[in-house]
Amino acid sequence: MTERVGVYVCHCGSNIAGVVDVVDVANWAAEKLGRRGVIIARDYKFMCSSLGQELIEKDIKELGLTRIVVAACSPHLHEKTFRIAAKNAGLNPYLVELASIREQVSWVHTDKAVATAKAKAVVSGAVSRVIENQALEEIKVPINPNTLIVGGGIAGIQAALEIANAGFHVYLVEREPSIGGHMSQFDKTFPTLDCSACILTPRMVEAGTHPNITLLTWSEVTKVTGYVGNFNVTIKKKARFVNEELCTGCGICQEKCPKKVIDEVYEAGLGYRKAVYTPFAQAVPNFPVMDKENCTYFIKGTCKACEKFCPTGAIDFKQEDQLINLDVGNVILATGYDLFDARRVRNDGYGRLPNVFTSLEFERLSNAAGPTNGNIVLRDGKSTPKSVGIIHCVGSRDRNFNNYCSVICCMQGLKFAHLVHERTGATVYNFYIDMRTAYKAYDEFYQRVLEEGTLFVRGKVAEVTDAARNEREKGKLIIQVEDTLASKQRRIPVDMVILSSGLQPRRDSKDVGKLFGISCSTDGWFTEKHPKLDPVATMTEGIFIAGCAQGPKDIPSSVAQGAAASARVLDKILQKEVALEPVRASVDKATCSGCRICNGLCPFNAISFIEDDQVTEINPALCQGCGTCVAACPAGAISGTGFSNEQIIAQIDGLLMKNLEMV
Amino acid sequence: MKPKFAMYWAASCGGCEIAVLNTHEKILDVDANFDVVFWPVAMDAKYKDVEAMEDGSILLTLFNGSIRNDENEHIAKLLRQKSKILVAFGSCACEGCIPGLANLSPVGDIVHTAFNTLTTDNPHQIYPRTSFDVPEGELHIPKLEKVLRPLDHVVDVDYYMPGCPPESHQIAAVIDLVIKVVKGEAELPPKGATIGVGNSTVCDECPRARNVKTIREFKRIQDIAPVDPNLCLLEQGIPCNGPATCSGCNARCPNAGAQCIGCYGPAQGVMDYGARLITAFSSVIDATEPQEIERILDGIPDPIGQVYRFNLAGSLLKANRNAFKS
Amino acid sequence: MPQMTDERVRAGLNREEDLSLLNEVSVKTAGVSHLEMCIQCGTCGGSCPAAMDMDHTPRMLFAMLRAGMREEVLRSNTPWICVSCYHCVVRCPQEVHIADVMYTLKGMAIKVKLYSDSTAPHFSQTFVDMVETYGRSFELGLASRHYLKHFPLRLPGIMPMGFGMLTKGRIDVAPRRIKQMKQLKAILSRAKKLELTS
Amino acid sequence: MNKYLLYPGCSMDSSARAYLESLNTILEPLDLQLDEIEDWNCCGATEYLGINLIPAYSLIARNLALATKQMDSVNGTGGTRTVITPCSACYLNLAKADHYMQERPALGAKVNEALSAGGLEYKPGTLDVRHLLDILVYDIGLDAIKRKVTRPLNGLKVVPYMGCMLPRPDYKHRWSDHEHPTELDDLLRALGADVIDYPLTTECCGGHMTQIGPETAFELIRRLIAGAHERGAYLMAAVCPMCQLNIDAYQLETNRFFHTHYHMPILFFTQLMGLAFGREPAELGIGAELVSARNALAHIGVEVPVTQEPATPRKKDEGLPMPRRWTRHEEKEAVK
Amino acid sequence: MTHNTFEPTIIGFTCNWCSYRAADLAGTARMKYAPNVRLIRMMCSGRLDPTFVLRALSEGADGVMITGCHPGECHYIEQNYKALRRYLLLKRVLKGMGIEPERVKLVWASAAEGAKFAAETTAFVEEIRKLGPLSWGKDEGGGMKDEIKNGDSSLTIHAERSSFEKEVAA
Repeated sequence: MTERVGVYVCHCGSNIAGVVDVVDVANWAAEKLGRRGVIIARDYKFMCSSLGQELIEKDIKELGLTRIVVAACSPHLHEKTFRIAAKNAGLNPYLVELASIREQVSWVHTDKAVATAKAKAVVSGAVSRVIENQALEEIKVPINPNTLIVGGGIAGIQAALEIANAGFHVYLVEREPSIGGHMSQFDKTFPTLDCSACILTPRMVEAGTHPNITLLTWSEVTKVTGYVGNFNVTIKKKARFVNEELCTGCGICQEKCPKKVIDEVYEAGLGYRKAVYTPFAQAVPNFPVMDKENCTYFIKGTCKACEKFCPTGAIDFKQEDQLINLDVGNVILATGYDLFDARRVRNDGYGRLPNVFTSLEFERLSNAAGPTNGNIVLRDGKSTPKSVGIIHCVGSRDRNFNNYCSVICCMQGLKFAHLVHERTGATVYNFYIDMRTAYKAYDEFYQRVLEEGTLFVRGKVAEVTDAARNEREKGKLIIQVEDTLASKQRRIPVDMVILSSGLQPRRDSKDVGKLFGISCSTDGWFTEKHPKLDPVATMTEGIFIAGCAQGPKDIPSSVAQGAAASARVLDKILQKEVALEPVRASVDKATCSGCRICNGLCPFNAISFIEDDQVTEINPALCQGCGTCVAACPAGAISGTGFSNEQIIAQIDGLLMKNLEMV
Repeated sequence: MKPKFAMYWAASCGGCEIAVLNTHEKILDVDANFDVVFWPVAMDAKYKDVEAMEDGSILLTLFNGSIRNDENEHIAKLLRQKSKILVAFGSCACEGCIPGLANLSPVGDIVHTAFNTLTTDNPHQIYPRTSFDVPEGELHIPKLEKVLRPLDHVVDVDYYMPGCPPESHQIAAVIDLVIKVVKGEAELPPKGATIGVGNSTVCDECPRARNVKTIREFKRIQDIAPVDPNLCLLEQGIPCNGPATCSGCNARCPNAGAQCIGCYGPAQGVMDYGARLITAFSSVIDATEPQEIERILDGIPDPIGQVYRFNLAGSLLKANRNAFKS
Repeated sequence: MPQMTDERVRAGLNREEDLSLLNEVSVKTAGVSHLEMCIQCGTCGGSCPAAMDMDHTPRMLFAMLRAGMREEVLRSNTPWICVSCYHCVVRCPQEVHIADVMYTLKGMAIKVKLYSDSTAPHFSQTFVDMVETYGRSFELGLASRHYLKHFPLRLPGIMPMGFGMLTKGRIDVAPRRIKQMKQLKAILSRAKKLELTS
Repeated sequence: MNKYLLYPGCSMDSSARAYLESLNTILEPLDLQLDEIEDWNCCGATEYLGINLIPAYSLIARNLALATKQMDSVNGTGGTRTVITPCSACYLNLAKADHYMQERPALGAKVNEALSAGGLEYKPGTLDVRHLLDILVYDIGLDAIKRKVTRPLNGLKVVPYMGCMLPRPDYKHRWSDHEHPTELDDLLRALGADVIDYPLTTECCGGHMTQIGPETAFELIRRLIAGAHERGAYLMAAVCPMCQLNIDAYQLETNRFFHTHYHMPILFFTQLMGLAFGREPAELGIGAELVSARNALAHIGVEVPVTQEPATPRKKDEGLPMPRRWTRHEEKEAVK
Repeated sequence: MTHNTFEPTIIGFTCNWCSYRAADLAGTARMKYAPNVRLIRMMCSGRLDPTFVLRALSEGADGVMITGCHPGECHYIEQNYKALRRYLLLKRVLKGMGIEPERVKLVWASAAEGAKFAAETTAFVEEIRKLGPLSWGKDEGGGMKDEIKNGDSSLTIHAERSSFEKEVAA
């Protein structure tokens, strides 16, 4: 049967028509591609508009079109739109092809003749290909209503509570001994100066006691298989050496433990903890964990003070790591951020000059529950600074480190200025490149800090040094900077420097992304499906992201994203089943020789070998449609729907305008 | 009147002709059922006799050999005109076969090699000419073309029967089929089909055990001792062409302890034989680092000869570019 | 990129209201200058050990470049004060090749003779003359020519130093020459021609 | 035998003769062979670049082109593919020409066109330009150097002075840091010296400003000398002829300018190596410095065992812990 | 631009998850690159059958660009390695066919690397331009059945001059 092809060339306003002569492309397609089956070619201002779609539907019905080519934007944007239009008109949606002449032509080229010629080639390729398309049906699979949330910071907690409250079960996995994340380390939150613990702790307790939430702290996901609706995850629950059934969280073990270690995580290296510890008083769950590396018993074989004093016999030195296997339908990754390591900015002196602190150190310093009980003091542990410099953009907006703006540092710097001022009365300088306080009530806070008398110097700090040039500088930290508003280099001696360090992706974000099959931006943040319209979904169906794992953000945004991700998950759960793209490989058993070349190629275990028949088989539910086996089969016995050999060869020929009837 | 039969030998070794004779008593069926009108190796006939025949008067022509010179081309066109069913018979006619490897060199180089290398005693540097005057008149020998072509590059072909040569039992089966068709007892396969073959690849008929393959090294068969007689040769690191080669030969070579070299050509529907082998061999390599992959690939010292031994002229790229440009 | 004609480039005095000055400097700078990427953060001005003697900080100079203030930029002493310590270069968050831009500006200023103090340009030129004559630098010749011209009053002050250097054998009294001076001259003369056509 | 090509630079024959003499004494003990590039010319210092672009780079590239002729064709990697320079300014110029000829192929093409007038050619990336200190620390190794020490410099309080053009811009990431590199510290420590933490180690010596803007230069020199003096140094160790010259020869003028009385000798690090290897001062060009190192060196040989004090003395338990020191591995990871 | 300037035609195979999105990103960011590459979307670089490359080269393409996710970042975990292996063997075969192996290039580009995609495309076009057309020569002798296509002259693409070229000319 000869196919009847309709070609629709979109102007996209001037987005395409400004560079490509769309009328010429449509006329050309009608004239030159006629013998390939094009019976109608039209151009239209906005094909994706309802009028544009109706145009196609009408032609399908009235002209009996059997194939549709829409030359417009990227298929990632509107393929679905036109497939639905075709479906509405009674045509199988997979008989539609998009020719991308916007992202790949009009937006990237400037010469009109060149762009028009390329658009014709792209249309020619799509027409050739669409003729080889086959009618396909979506594959429907049921959705497991359980959800896995990775990361128990504020974003993960929020998402977990939303889903649990809606009546579905959540597994909340956290790497550290307690949920709470970075927010639990903070003293005050900007711009309202709420006490961080006061607003966070109730949420943590709610998550810890919710009947629909299973907390898996001190645990990590190690393996993920399956696909949307049907993931199978393996979780490593690290040995706590504390029996959770017996432990009452009384804290005697910590008290009696003789081994003191610097707490690099919760106290940001500024305070101490024991070898057996709960990271902080309000930890959820409140069971301690034992740090095997530092525990005297594990090192020397004696001690066991904790065991001796534990009133319930909960200490269990024989505990081992446990692997837990779970079936879940959807996943939310809320794995958060790492603080930029300020030691990398050598000129700021962190790690070399004692009285240079990072933002997280300062949070602990100013926290009433912190190592100094909230006293803002120098590294000697007692002197109160008389002057403090707060440096913005440390490690951010800098091609030597991280290119991006870390979003929170300006507000954080202002918060620090306020706290220092309030608690010590010291003179405070803020060194900034640009003040970015664009959010509700943020600029008002800036005004307030100005009012308090904080000094602002516009200039990126060149260097913090202890090399004094004169008496005034002796014994101080000197901040050398160009005051760009005064156009003068200044050297400002202070007692304490606080670095408003930027945020960066978790060190293992690429590995985690790989584990869950999602990609990271070049910076390392998880990539969302669409930066504006789909910020919590990912390219992988059923995997969602929330909080700083997606990019730097403050607490309100993290909470909003956690809630948004949970809404997307609930939407999936309530649909009960999900339609999968019918892009699948299958084996023609008659022509399969059983050579087993393809057998080792599938990472999803969709390929199996039937010994009895000596042929290979592909499980369509496990197949992800990558097509590697199709390309590999030496007998040509494997075919792939949606991206068949015939389709691709036809597209190659079409793009090269092979066999084009020349007049 | 019996239907007419013809067979022709163009650029090829002649093995195909022997293979037909090798069908033993089946050859008598040919004689019984057909009137052999043109078969230079078996009987005397002149081109002008064929030229005089009515168009389409020969029912079946088995054309073996590829098109190397203008004479081959002339006869191919002539036989096409006179035949109802034209079969590309044997690997040369189907896809160029071993003579097709000459497409790796410009024709001048080939002639030079033939007439002026160590193995040739040609003290007077005599090279053939396409025409030569003798007292009796002007003599002609055929002119070599730039590249060798399979039959279907020159004329329309009805069926393909691969093999170097086609297996006798397959020839017999085809003869039986045609006889049945003549008698109205069977129908011809669709035009363009490959006949006298199985519907899968050599592995299908190979008795050796097969597993999931991971190759860390390719080796020539003579460099492996001992070769496991019961295990897939490819799994032993021997680049065996079986996985990509059309079945029909009963896995003759692997059965005899040698790797398949691919004379039966690609499986049906495959566009390029070499591409199938490229993808087959590279798919089972167990390495991810480019240097390591390259090291393993070094074990296939002659990639072209390995993947296109029988198919170069019929491949998508058809020849070395320098041969075309010459 | 706006087209620059040779005449306009050589005249060097045109005030451009667009980015042509910035672009010109970029094109004449050895590597990829990234000058257009400057965010005016002041890291360079803050880092500079000699900023106190500059009439514009490097940051300010780049703002002026962007504003097309050709004459003011070329007249600025900033490039001449630059000590090439590269502190600003490694710290610049936008990877602007500041030190190389300074070399470019010096070259441009010399071509149109726009500088307020001739000491530095003359020193450079004297040095280059020595190298072009001998293939090696010649400190005594350089210093004596330079000091006589620009710092005659400093001479008594540095005499003890010069004497010390001489007696301790740290100054050659005669220049050293390379063997293939002819070859070097050919290279430099070709290079100078290429410089003009670029 | 570690074989390298040597680009000495003009100063090594004149004002920094002591550098060359002392360098020559350490070659044999360290099994080093340096082949001088034949007929090398001046690199143009910081002057030529400020006048003409193409001629300046052609001037530099002539040296690179000459050096390729002396490359060992058999040993194509490392070894004689490496040009070493003892002068930081020469090092930067040579490295820079190689770098920019690659980064900007148009520049590379023009430079080669100029070179062709002299029958020469340089393919960027052919050579590896490195500084002497880099070779000693990373190729020869501190352990090998330590083994050759016969007269440890115990008690010699020295500030390591790297200067600016060596650690910056550091096109090939050779140094541990742009701001506070430790290579020179480590090397001097290997000689047994009492190395003082010197935050000014990569500050500028004033460069050519001593010639064209002396007041600017005097201030830079003052900062360095004052910094060394305040930290109790007996002398400074230099890795560059220009640094040594500015701090040594212009110290008197600087003192006069600021009405100060500093006496801060500065020696080349190779001179200190020679001493530690047991050579006599006279062989090492010691005495050629204008600010005499005699008193400073009097400390050597006097047996005064030195115990190192912690960098930041703190009372236990009272203060807050400092950030954990990076391990080498962590540091590398972080920079990656 | 003179009319006899050779403008290569290049077929690009892109992965749905990374390089095709990189191309989209280049578009969204309005980055300009050489217009000579025409893209085909596949689900994965692992889908790349060497036949596709041979087909493109035999049907008139002067070069083929294969793009996929960076090693270790494949959406399908590890299939890009398979593309890498095929590519390396394919290049060896092409070399034997008298075709410069540089006419086929494998580029890793993540979805975030629009700029890299644009730059690599332009660079590849320049490389192919230097190599000249993949001419099989006119086959006067007997002619091949499939006439080698020489391009529709009305569709000859005039590339914009790359910025690099401008720089050299400057």
